Amino acid sequence: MANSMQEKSTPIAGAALDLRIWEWLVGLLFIGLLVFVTPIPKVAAIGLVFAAAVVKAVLVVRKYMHLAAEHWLLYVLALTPVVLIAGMAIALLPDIAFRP
Amino acid sequence: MEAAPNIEAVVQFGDGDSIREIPAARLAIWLFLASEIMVFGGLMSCFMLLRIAHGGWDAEAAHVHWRIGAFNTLVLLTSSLTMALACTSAKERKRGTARRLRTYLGFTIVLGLTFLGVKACEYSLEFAKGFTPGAGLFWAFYYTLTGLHSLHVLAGIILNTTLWIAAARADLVPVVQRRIEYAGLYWHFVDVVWIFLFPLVYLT
Amino acid sequence: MHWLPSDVSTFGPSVDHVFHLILGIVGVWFIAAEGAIILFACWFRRRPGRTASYVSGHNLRELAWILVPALVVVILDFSIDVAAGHAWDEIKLESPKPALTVSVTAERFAWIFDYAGPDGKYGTPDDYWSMAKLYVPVNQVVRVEMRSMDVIHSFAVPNLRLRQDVVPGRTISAWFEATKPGTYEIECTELCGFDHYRMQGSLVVLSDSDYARWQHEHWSPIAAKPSSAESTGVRQ
Amino acid sequence: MSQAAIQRNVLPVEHHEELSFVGKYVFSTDHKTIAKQYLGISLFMAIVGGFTAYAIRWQLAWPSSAIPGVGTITPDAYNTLVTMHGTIMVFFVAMPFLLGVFGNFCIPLMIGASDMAFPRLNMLSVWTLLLGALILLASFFVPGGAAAAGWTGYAPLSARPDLTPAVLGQDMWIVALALEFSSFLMGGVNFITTALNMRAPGMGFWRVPLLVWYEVTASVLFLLSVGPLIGGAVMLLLDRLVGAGFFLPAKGGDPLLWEHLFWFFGHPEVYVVALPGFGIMLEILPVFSRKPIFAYRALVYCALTTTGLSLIVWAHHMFISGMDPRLATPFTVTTILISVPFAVIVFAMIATLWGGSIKFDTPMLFALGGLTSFLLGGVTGIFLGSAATDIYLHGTYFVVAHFHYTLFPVTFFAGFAGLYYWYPKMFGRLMNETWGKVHFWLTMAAFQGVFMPLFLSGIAGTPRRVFAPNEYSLFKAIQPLQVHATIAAVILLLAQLPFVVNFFWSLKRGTQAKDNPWHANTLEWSVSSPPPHDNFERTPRVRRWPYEYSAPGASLDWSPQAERGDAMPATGRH
Repeated sequence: MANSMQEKSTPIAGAALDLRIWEWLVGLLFIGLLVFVTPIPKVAAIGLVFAAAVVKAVLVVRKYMHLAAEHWLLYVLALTPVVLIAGMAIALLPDIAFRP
Repeated sequence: MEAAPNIEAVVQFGDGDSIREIPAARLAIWLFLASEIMVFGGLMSCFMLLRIAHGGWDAEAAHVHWRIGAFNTLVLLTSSLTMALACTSAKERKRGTARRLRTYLGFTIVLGLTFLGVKACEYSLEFAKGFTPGAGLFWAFYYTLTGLHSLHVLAGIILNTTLWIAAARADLVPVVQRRIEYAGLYWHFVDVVWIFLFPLVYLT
Repeated sequence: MHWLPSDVSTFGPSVDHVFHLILGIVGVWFIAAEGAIILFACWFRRRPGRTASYVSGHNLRELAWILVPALVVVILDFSIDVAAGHAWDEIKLESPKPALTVSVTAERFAWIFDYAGPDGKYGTPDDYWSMAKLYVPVNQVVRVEMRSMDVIHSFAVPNLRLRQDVVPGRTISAWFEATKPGTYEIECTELCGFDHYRMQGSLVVLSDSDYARWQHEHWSPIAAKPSSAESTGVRQ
Repeated sequence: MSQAAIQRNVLPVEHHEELSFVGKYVFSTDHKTIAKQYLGISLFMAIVGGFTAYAIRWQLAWPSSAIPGVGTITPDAYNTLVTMHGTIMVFFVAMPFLLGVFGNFCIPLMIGASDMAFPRLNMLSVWTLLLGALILLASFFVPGGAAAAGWTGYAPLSARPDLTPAVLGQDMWIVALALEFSSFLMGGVNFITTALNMRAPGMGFWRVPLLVWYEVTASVLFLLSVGPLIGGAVMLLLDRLVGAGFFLPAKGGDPLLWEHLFWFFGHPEVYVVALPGFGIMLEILPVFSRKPIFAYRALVYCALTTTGLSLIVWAHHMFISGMDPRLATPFTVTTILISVPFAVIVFAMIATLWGGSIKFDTPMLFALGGLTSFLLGGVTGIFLGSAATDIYLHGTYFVVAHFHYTLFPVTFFAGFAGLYYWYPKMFGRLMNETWGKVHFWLTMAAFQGVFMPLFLSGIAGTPRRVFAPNEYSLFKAIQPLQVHATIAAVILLLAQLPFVVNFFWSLKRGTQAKDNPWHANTLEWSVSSPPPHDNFERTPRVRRWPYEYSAPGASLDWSPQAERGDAMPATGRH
């Protein structure tokens, strides 16, 4: 049911779509590696590498795990923990990361 | 909010809440994955926080084999592709579906095993250099994070293998077609975890 | 209130004030709620020939019966937050300039207090250290810099309304100003193992003259020779 | 779901009697049997936990004397006792009792489902819990004894094998907790999926009984909060086994990290236990006051608000832990804000009594006892939630009294209320009323007698987890408070004997229960007592909300959810 909706919404679908997504993933992987090997400021490098990682994750989750075609509740289920973890990490910054 | 209930309408249209239309197993898997995100997310945040506290651990991080890690990432991404192809073929209702499904699942299993094999070699290389889990916080985190992830990969391989065996029996193919979606969700999640672990451990 | 131990610190009153503020607020609510439950239980007990009334609390008029009290609760909550916030800042955030700084080392199962001695420098021969007894002058701001050698301990002086965990790997400081000479109990209030309950010390608050005498008797008179190695005062 | 179907196909109802004892009671996938298995585990662990409580109390009252039935104990043994008492009571009594028993038994019945969504997963949960419980109990008998680092397991005390005698015991403690967590993760997934997915036709969200709402929100909360601690447990175990050093400053680790991970779960855990307890009380109050629950929807929103808020208050356990003092006030605000949803819940319960026709059967007595006792636990939380007073009260008996006044009422008062209330549905017979009332009044009186004195001794400053409070000059004078608490504690434990006798006696001799002995509306009362294997002969059609009592124009003063009837229009919006 999920996939049928997807087929309507996107021009390519099924195996072709899976393949296209994979091409993107590999491309992003190599972009990340490229950023890693090129001598640019560490902060910028980390930022770019993780940006690529986030895009990869979003692609996998939305297409391979077809969250793109799912009920809003599953979005909530997937995002709530991410938000919580981010909040916890931020709350812990002063104690653990920048401890006296 | 529910409108004034005309009982029969309610009975027919499931009270207008669409949530019960989500297949129970899919809902359960996503709930399970949510808790998994908290586990891995928690560990990763601990790693990042202590890493900041210790000024980056660049010296230690220089010792991990990022090329091997990159190769493993490629392996896992590809296994995600074969898994996705297996799920896609499971949805189509034409001849040879079962065969294609088994082929793709087989590839996924082999790629998963490759990942574990490569990881094992990597571990042995690091052990050889004396970088054991007790050799400092960075290595403790390295082994905890990648080890826990590898255990998840192993679980995924076992799950996929049971489906692969079941798919050989014509009478079980429908069951496999139904259940492979859930195995796929789990496998892709394990892939997503690695997508973040790789830069976190190898590229920073 | 007499059930709290006597208070001998400058910030004690603010803690006690918050305590009594909360006691007053929640006391009233507690008695009101319990009273309501008991009264209703008696009034509306089952009696022959009387049926219950149908009140579902679905229109705002009925809901008001619980929403208005809830709103009052919110307001009172914030009043507590403000009072508590002020007291907290006074005790834990705004530490005044100390007249005396003592380095406290918590070690299973003992408190060790290091004084820098006459020269005011640690790691010099004239350092003075005392086991389990913390001598301080009255009406002087004392700063304690606390370290732990092993596990988490907690430096607690009920009479000072002061408590601070001592975490290994960190130097955590606290301050207090004792207002009354006397000897007060120091406890460890974080489970630290076998003899946790015996990990006690005493805070000896001395009048200025007594403190001077104590200093004269115990602090070694030899002049501080400048030492290059300024240790942090941690006992190894 | 599919397993359930298969299950039904291979074991038609009439074959159940022929099933072997093992097949029927041991490896059962029936949620009702599994609920009874949880009941067995939790009550047995409650006996163990109660015994530790007895030993602790005796030691505190008469530190120099030998404990009858135990003998003289070392300070290490005392630390073991307090550690295991906390661990057992929170993780192996409160959770299985409130979630395992009532969640399993009530959720499918109340929403009109034939079983849980995943019966086999359900069976796996209970067996995982049992394994954890056995490992925890076994740790008492390994060399070095059981864990002795406090139920909070603060590092480094828990992270270094050389600091407590419990070397293997502490490892087993971690493993047992890991198993308990995974058990309730599986259970929680099952609860949530079942409640969202398997509601009978007509059972819209606004017709779901509050107990189901509260069990599900509790499960969601557990699911969202326990993850980091599972990671933390792995780290702690590695600290102990390979000296990884995550929490050891000597190796660059940080003890505060464990405290944060523990309390990020530890505080929500309180609500994971409290919400189901309140759910039970909220089910029982309307039935015995023959009135609709007051402000049903508000109560649902309160559960959701509490769930959300409880995830951002954890650091109030750490005000004086050495964490950044600037964090204290924000966490004070969020903490004290939780009093609002709980105040609304309490007000709604009180409002439900107003204008009712209240019958004081044992379940109602326990529900009211739970409410009145919890109130004190709730309000004393404000003292500890506000950073300034926490400086003074933290780590004293005030804390002990406070959390016993919150957890005991929701676990035992609400739990017993639920047990007396659903016992006829579980076992087909009613428990004896007279002995039930005796049980209640003794428990009520003794409970207050134990923990009231501890509030006073806490306000006086007595530190908790001390082997001998009379060793402190400051507290010698108030030692009588400890003695008082101990005498009351012994009475409290003895007061449970009437219950135990009543429970087993009623199994065989209790009066046969009709389908709906309390004249309640929820679906479980529309089937036989005990219900058949698949609960409902035919899927019920739900026609109204669960709290339609004394509806104007109705012929009876209750209107079961699935019954056609006159009371419908009165509550059109339900």
